[in-house]
Amino acid sequence: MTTRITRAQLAARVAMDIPEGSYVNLGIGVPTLVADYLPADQEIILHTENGLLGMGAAPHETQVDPDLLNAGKQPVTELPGAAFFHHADSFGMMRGGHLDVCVLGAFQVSQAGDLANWSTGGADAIPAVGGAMDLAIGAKAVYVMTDLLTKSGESKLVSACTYPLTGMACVTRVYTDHAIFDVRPDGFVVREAFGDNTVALLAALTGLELKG
Amino acid sequence: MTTRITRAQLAARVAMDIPEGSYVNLGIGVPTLVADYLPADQEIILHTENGLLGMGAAPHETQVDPDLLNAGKQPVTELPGAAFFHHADSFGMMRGGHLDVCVLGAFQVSQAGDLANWSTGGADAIPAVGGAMDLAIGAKAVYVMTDLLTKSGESKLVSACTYPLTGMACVTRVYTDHAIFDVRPDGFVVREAFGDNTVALLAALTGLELKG
Amino acid sequence: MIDKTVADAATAVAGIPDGSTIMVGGFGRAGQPAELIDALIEQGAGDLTIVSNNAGNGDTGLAALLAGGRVRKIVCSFPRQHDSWVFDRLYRAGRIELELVPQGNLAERIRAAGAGIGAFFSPTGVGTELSAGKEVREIDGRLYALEYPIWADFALVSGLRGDRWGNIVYRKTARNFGPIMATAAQTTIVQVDDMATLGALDPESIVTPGIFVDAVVAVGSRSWLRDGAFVGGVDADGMPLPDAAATRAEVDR
Amino acid sequence: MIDKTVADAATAVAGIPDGSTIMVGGFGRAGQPAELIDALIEQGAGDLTIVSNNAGNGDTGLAALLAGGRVRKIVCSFPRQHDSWVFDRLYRAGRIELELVPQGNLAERIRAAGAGIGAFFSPTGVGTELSAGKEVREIDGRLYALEYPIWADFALVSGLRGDRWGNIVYRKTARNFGPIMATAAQTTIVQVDDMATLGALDPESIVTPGIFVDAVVAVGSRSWLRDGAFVGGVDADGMPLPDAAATRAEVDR
Repeated sequence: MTTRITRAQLAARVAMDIPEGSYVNLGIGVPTLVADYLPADQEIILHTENGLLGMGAAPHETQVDPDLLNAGKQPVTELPGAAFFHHADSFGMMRGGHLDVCVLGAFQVSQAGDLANWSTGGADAIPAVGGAMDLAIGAKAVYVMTDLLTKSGESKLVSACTYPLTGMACVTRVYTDHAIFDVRPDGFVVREAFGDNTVALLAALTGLELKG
Repeated sequence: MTTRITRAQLAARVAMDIPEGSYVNLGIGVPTLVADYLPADQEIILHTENGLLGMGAAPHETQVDPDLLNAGKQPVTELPGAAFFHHADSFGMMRGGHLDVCVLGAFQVSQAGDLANWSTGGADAIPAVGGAMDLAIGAKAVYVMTDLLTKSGESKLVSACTYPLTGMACVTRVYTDHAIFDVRPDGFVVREAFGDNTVALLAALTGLELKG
Repeated sequence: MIDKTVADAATAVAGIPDGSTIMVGGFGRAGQPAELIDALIEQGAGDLTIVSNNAGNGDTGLAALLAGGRVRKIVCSFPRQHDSWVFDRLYRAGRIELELVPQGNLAERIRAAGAGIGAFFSPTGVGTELSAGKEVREIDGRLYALEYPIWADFALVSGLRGDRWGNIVYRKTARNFGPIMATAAQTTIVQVDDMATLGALDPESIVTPGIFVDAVVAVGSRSWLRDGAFVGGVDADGMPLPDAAATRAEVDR
Repeated sequence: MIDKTVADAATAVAGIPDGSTIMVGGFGRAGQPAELIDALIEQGAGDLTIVSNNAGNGDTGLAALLAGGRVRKIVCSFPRQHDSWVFDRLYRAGRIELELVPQGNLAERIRAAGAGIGAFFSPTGVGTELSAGKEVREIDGRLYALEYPIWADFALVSGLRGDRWGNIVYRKTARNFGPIMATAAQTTIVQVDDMATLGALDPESIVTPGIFVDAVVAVGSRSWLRDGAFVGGVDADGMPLPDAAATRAEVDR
């Protein structure tokens, strides 16, 4: 019987690994859930690439400020100590490696740490990359947060990505509903298997050789 | 008899060619004199590369602010409408061609518009370039302001610079005590000869073929 | 006297010819120069190349310009949004050209144009299809692709407040692409809520010095501000809440 | 709680080892982190590489560090000044290495380090001896030379005011190299006149966001300010005027 933790549990688990004082960018979508589990008594500074450090929670619906959005274009607030800056400065901050942690979603992560998360390569799809490629290379630690398997049961951890790449050799760690994997020079290492999950089980699910 | 105008007259003559609304950088030394002749009833905005647009005159000696200096490290003031910025932004402003006019001194200017003004190449000299090379390429029009001849009577307008270069093909116009010269693709053109000076006289003084 | 003030948005955009490359500030709707875009729609110039982070939302602003068939090509990072149906339709029909640029490369390429940088090596996008054909170089053990500046004929930018010298301050994340686009265009036109007296903007806090600005147009306060203070009562698109007053009263209790 | 405040300058620079590369802000004396430099002199680290626009003035600050034989190499644009006798003597004696960099290239190379740019093509210095040996390329009809980032282990910067998150604002042209150096060093130490409560600095006007800052030290008000307001009474080096009060009284009359 495999153990799968919920998305909320996964967000909480990621949050546990973010120490106080970290500068963190949470990618659009599932990674934004992590914000809800950052301990309220600790100061962790959130960056949004559209020009804000010190982002706070969503405002009350009557207090929505159209000039104060996150990267997903959702209304947010600013904390005391926040700072605004323009796009070149904001992406310089990322590209220059000043963020401690970036949490991203993924379609696939390869053993080499390659990330595919921006395009399924579908012929009819409207292409859009946004800040994905900058985020992928834009933090000291790049954490991916994802289900281990797709809805049709295929592993998102792969020997080589088949989807178009977002970044090469950029992922540090993968948080999945089954286990946490570190990306090491020699491939994936199971850092923490949830519940009764074993390295053997995870190897079977992913079809990869995994170190324990 | 050759006509030579004074340094003050030369500064005034340069100032005449700077239209209202111009953004101007006046190099260290003689070019700073130009500021005294800019018409008081016109708005011409002075840039100093250490991070200020809208520089004003020197303060009274009791009102010297050590945080408010020009590129020559002399105390200045700020005008209403001034803006401060950091060095990368300031030199981006220059390099990006946003200044209308830059006025510089020179050891030599060549027919090709090459400028030499930062080093005499002396073996014992302490080298120092500052913003000279950035200024040389950093304005829509680069005006040189200088005596035509050195103290020993050699022409500062030359066929090719013998002193170390500051910038290649960067000078637009040369204001000298004898005449004003434009730098054109085919060499120096006498734009305005002062007093009784003739193109022939200037050609004799410089040893160059000059167009009238 | 220098006075870059222009009477209205129509006057400000009057000189934009067919075939222009135009940078349009904004990240989604935040910082989008809505009044200038509306004036451009009215003005009629076509065959445009637009440089903007997104490709329009809903049926207004940039989306309306696109819908009018006025845009030949768009250079952006994220055209696809929940409400980008106008772009989506044109793109699928092959009626608009797209140059997709990672957002940070877009920002840095615009900055490079403004700062006189000939080209730069960026680590973003290396090994991806968006770097295909670009010169790749290893520097200090890391791979970089060579990226070139992006210039424009015009930039349309939205600021909070300006003065007659063209100095501009912005508001919160509506700052986004405005300050760099202002540096990268031949002609920069900025709409602001209102004009300040020269000297009234703090020289330490001016984000865009006037040297980058050619024209400033006051278009009136955004609806979520009153006397410069935030009063809320709108959604993220700036649309009035259905019953903002009632809801707010409830919150107050 | 994040608190980057450090008790004093000595504590702030305590961890700087021999052989470090240190960026030092300032343009002449404006924005020179005088108290941090004094603490570094006291601290004793040697074999240093200094990156700074100038190479010291008079016999204090950077000049005193040089005079103490603590600096192996200096990367700067303008070592020669009317009062740079310490550097001049060391340089003539062959006791200090000099990398001379045009000021704008110095600034842009520092920015490039902070912004993750691998290298960039600059038009400045092309065809001069300061570009000798550099890769030159023609782009769009103009010549550019390839310039690489400049990093440092430490940056010593002078700001006006900071908060415990490390957000910094500057004062007038003392801003100069501070904001870019703060981005380009492994460890950035900022001295400020005084600390503000978190949230008291205007988020629109913060020049250096705290992400770039590791330590902030309050060193007390510069002598030409009182309660944050300019009161004058010093020369351009910050030295008290011989008879400032008397002169000022005279002016008042």
